[in-house]
Amino acid sequence: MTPNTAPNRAYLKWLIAGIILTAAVLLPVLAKDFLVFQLTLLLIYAIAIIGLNVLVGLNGQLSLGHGAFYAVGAYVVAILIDHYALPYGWALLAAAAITFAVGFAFGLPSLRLDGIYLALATFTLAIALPQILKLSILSSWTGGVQGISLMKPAAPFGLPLSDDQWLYYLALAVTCLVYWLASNLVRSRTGRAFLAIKDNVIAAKSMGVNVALYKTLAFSISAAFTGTAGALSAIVVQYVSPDSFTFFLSVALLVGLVVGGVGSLPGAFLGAAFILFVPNFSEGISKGLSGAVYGALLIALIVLRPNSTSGFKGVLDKVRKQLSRNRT
Amino acid sequence: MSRLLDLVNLSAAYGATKVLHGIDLTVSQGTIVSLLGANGAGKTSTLRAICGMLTRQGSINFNDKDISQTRTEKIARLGIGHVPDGRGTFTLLSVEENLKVGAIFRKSNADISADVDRIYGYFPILKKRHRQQAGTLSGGEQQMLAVGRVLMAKPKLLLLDEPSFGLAPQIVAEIFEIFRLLNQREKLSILVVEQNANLALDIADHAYLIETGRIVFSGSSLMVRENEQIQRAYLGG
Amino acid sequence: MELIIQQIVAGVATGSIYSCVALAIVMIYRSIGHINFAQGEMAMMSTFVAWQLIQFGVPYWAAFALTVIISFFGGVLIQRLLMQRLQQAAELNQIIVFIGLLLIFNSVAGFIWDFTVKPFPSPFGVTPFLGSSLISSHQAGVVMVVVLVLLLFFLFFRFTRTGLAMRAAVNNSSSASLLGIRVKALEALGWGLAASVGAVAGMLVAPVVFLEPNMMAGIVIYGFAGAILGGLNSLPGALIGGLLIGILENLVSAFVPVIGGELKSTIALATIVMVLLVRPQGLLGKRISQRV
Amino acid sequence: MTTKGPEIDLLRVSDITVRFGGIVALDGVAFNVPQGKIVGLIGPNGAGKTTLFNCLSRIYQPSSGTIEFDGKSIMSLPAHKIASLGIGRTFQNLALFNTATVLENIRIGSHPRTSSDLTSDIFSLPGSRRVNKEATQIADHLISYLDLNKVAYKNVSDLPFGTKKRVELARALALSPRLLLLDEPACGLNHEEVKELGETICRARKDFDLTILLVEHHMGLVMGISDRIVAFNFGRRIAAGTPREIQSDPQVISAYLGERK
Amino acid sequence: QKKYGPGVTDTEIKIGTTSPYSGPGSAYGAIAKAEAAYFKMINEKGGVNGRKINFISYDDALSPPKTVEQTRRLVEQDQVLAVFNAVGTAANLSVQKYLNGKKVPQLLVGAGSTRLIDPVKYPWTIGWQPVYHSEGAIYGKYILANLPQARIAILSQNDDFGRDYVEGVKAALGEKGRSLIVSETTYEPTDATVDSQILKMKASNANVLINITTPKFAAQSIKKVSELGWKPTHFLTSISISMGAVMRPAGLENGQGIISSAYLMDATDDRWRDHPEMKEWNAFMDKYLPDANKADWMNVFGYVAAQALVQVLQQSGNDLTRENVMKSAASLKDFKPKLMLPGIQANSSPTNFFPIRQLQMMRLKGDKWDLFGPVISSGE
Ligand SMILES: Nc1ncnc2c1ncn2[C@@H]1O[C@H](COP(=O)(O)OP(=O)(O)OP(=O)(O)O)[C@@H](O)[C@H]1O
Ligand SMILES: Nc1ncnc2c1ncn2[C@@H]1O[C@H](COP(=O)(O)OP(=O)(O)OP(=O)(O)O)[C@@H](O)[C@H]1O
Ligand SMILES: CC(C)C[C@H](N)C(=O)O
Ligand SMILES: [Mg+2]
Ligand SMILES: [Mg+2]
Repeated sequence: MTPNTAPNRAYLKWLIAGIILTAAVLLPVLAKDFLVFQLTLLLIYAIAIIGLNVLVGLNGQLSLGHGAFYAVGAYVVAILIDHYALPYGWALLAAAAITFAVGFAFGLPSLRLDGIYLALATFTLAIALPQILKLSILSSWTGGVQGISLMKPAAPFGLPLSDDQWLYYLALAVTCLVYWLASNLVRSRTGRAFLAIKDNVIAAKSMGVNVALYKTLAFSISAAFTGTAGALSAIVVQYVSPDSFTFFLSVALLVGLVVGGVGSLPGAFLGAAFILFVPNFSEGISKGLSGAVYGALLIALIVLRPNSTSGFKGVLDKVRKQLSRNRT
Repeated sequence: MSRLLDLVNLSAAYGATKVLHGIDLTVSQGTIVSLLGANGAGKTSTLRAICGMLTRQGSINFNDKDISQTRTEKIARLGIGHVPDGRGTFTLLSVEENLKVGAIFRKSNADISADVDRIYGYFPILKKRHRQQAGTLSGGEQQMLAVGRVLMAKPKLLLLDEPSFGLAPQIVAEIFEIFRLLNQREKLSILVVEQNANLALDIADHAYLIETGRIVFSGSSLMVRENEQIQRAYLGG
Repeated sequence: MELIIQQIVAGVATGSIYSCVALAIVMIYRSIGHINFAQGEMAMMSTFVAWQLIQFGVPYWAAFALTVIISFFGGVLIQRLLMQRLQQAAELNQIIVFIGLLLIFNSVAGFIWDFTVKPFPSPFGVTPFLGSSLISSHQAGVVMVVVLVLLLFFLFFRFTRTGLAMRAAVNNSSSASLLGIRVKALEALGWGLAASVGAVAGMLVAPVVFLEPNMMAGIVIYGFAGAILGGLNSLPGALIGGLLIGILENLVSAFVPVIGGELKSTIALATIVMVLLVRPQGLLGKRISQRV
Repeated sequence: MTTKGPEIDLLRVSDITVRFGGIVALDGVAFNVPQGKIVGLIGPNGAGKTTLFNCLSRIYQPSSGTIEFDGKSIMSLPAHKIASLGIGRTFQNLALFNTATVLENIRIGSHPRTSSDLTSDIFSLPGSRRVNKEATQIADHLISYLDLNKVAYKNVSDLPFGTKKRVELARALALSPRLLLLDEPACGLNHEEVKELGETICRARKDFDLTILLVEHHMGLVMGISDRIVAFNFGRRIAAGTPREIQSDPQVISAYLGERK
Repeated sequence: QKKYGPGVTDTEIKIGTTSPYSGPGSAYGAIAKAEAAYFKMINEKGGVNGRKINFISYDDALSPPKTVEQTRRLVEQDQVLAVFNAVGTAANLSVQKYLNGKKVPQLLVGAGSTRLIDPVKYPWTIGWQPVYHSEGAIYGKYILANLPQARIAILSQNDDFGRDYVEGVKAALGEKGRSLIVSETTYEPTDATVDSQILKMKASNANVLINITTPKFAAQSIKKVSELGWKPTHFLTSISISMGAVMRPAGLENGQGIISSAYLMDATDDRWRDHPEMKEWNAFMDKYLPDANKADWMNVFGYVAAQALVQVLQQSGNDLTRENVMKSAASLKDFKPKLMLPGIQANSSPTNFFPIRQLQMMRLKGDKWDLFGPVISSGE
């Protein structure tokens, strides 16, 4: 993606952002708790997808295993709260830090792999994690196959909010933070290095980009964002178990990414909405064939796209092209 | 002389962006025609349009057969060979396999291996590298391979998009000599796009000048050489 | 010691199944340049077709042949209706489409034939092979078939012009069509062939694991791993890769203390990744060197 | 030590050998590039010119030999350190960042010249903003310097070949190199464009006080602007000297230029 | 004296469930479908005390986060009176705190994990099927009593369901009995085969195999065991005893002598073909689930569970508050739904939230399960 386009688009951007944000803030007041809860999940998925986007969209590395980072984040929070009664605020921070480290540790070996080979490595991670979580020798921590259930935190300093509303605002705050960080990244020197690596590794090297360093960084940041999402999910869903983080979660995140548009930050919300609501929708159409309906919708969405860049990205690119035409 | 290739009011576009606006161009049987023009004028696009690689309007006659609706692979099999801009190497195949792909629709294996040797005769370095993964060849070597590959198909009409691209002076001279001989001996007709206009005009009977998708001048090579505007722009007269 | 031998033999037996799938995967990779994540479910679907035919009273071999043919056209159909439109779509989009196909096949199969396991006959029977009860005549037969199929495709790609054309088309479609190669037709052919190999794989797998819509889920993972371990562009690699994984997995579960049983697939896959770190192109894969 | 003057060699290449399997792409070549000069590097196709460039940018590891830049060996450096030494290059078959605009490509070029850490970038601290501004200034300057204003916001993939080459040049200049490696910059350009290119190169040498190593098959250009010329054949150095000397060198003529010129 | 909780009117009672209609657990989706069909039948017969059961089920793909979302949809959006017989232990655990917090009955859960049930801590969660733990115990006791020379190998699925069985077996074996276990292995539901596990167990030359697997792997292992020519005393769990879905696919000849236990009649066992309740069930299937596969034991599982719910609602009369429904669920007296084995009854009380505690042991003989011994009730 090209962050610096015609400057005259900047204020427009802010305007739209402002409107959306106020809407987001007012929503819980009007909506029922259940909807609020669903929207909270939407925000959480959006964060996870933004995380995946940092790796795939900005840096061009493929991951079929991001569900694993999501799971690590969730379990870190669950264990810290359940075993050490840590306040969930701190638990969240810890989760972010730990998943960052995990991402780094995993990013290092991945340096030698790319394309389908990296896909297999990350895929392995997705398969492995639930099994590790089940390990009987760890079950005193992880709760083994039973998982861990948590209590919902109530709104602090006697704020007049229901638990769901409070968690929504918490998630919203984190979302805004992550979104802000991600967009800073995109238009920073680091972001440019990511892009260079994505487009042409050899050229990137010759332009002085430390490929190893930036690839690993991309992995760490990506993992940290996705891990934070997982951490939030543990608090909101109040339950973690190996079954919660199967390979299908990783697939869902990837689907969300592509549907929303690879490389597009706003697209993350579209993608999140898709993976959250479309399954319910297709179930409504047919219980027996819900999977088929979902798959068909997915394919239709991709096929009916005129150009290869999907989701919001397609639209944004067009806008961008227009604007750049106007100036020439 | 009969007209082998005849473009009448040919327009073409990449998706939405139109780049050719009504080209008229003729290659007579057994002649060499050169297409001159500045960077971005539409030379490559013209050759691509002939081969159906972009959306076309107007008529394209090859051997008195309209091919303006025909698909690329069909056109190729009618006998139009195309040395594409950017060489089009099969990077994962070996050098020799690249040549064999060129001859994929020819019957006799004997003839094919004979022609492979012929190409190696033209470009000894390719023989040295015959088992190498073609993607690792040097730029010039890949250009030689592109020319060799298309010759393997034994086309009636040869479309050359900057055949001298990245070639050493000596080789450049050699391949143009080869084209001249093929044209004389085997009556191979050629439409050549070449930045080094001098070279092109040396072997061409006829030349066209294209600017932003339109033919702005055409005539015999001699006439073109006389035109001082062209001299300044393309021949450094 | 004796157990080691046993586990290795058993590993070969299971591995032969992985090889089957791996072969189908390599096949499609060779002909469209992508890994088809729906391969397993396609194979499962084909196997159900065969099962249905047998239920209708068609004799085994007839059903086998029919299924291979039907699957071929099924594959062609997918290319014609779907993949053709996605030729220049981004790789990720293609992956997503494959996932979509996977979901569709799985849920349709469940809808039509439900999720109870169904026995599927083996053409080779299940008598002990060479007196060893460790590997049944069926599994021996599987290895044989895999080797046979492998040989056929090896010859096809090496020595037929179509094979060469296919490799060219995958490598550089535009310049292939400039030489008169029908790229789309070849891609359709590739899908057809891959679907057929998949069908064979499915029909050989089913007697061991029983037929049901999720039959392939567990196997296809190792199929992919096997294909990649062997080297995606190498057909013999698929065989070796598949077998190695089968053996590896068994040895791990049998001999790694404590966690061996619970983590056998994890350890197996992790080992493969280690191998790839040392040899990124896979065991028999040809090194593709980039240059500028 | 960037004191001007022909006597200092900015680049010293001594008996570099590169093998690919059986092929010997470079066979003990040696030559020097004096500070501030333009040295032309010519030779038949497959002589090893680009391979040498790839050794200089540490993409290929020679099996023997040493390369010294500014008196220090670069043989132990990773590829990405080369740019920060001040060695910039263009590629024979274009290696642009195709999903990005012209401006963005050039800003990336300034990477080694600027520095920023993850925290300041991700939190968009003043440091990061300063770096962005700096990168943009550099890019804007080069865009007008190489007359790319019209296409600044275009995606590089939509540009005609000649323009792409100019973008690559701009990107290489963005890291303010002391040594510039140009691999067939004139290839694909017509007569007039080659003339302009020649002028641009000479102008750039003055304005950015560059030393230039130029690989080119366009004799008009090499002979026109090079101070010295080195000729390769089959990975060996067959001649070195002034353009005049080279043009009349029998070996060069038979191996490269050809009789009828 | 009519008292209604949420989702209840004079004409209908809203009941909800979550069920894996998609994803890897799809096999269990059949349970809710059978239940829906049963309620349809009840409604056509006039419903429960004149009120029709409005049965709402949502897909949770057996994924806890989805279960939470869908359960909240049921409770907060659809305002169901109670959640009923959701399948899977993890699924039920994931919503247990929520439902108990909101005082919504979590009726007759569709999983046999002991951890789910605790009348004191979770007064709104009551079980149904025999817990895996006590079934395991039954086999343990049987071995102690009848197979003194046993060298036991245990194969179990690596999830709650497997773990519970194993713990049950061990509990029954006790300290000394535990030393009889010579080999213990697990498999993942995602594994391709269990061949290597079985080899390993055979190599431990065990003479008793306790086979704690779901139907597919049960069929696989029965076949493999006989292929290997291994002849242990073979125990199988009650969720994998279907003639049609396990034994016949595995090959009856391979399964001879296998010991298991049951609390339901097997629709695919000829023994019951002419039993009036089975005839009734067949008629029901033909009318309300014509496309379903009668060999699928889930259809019986759902049919029986559905009867239990109807019983609970009937007992509640016109006081259909959540409290009272919970109370009647906790006061089943010798309730014998159709297709439950003769002699087995469901009983519950404020202190006993395990309604079915009895099992009938049986042995495969020819093409029938031979019931033997008395109906065993577990101590819990
Ligand atoms: N793939 C493409 N998509 C859109 N526009 C294109 C594409 N390729 C070329 N163009 C445009 O079409 C016009 C003609 O391009 P073309 O390549 O035919 O010129 P040319 O004469 O071959 O120039 P060159 O000397 O660079 O080869 C140019 O303006 C170019 O920008
Ligand atoms: N990665 C590689 N693997 C195998 N051979 C290679 C590789 N890279 C280069 N070669 C061979 O080494 C020789 C030198 O290649 P190089 O690209 O340096 O030639 P060059 O002088 O740049 O030629 P040109 O003028 O055509 O660009 C060529 O014959 C090429 O085939
Ligand atoms: C009876 C079945 C629903 C058991 C299921 N395997 C469970 O998770 O408990
Ligand atoms: Mg061109
Ligand atoms: Mg070169």
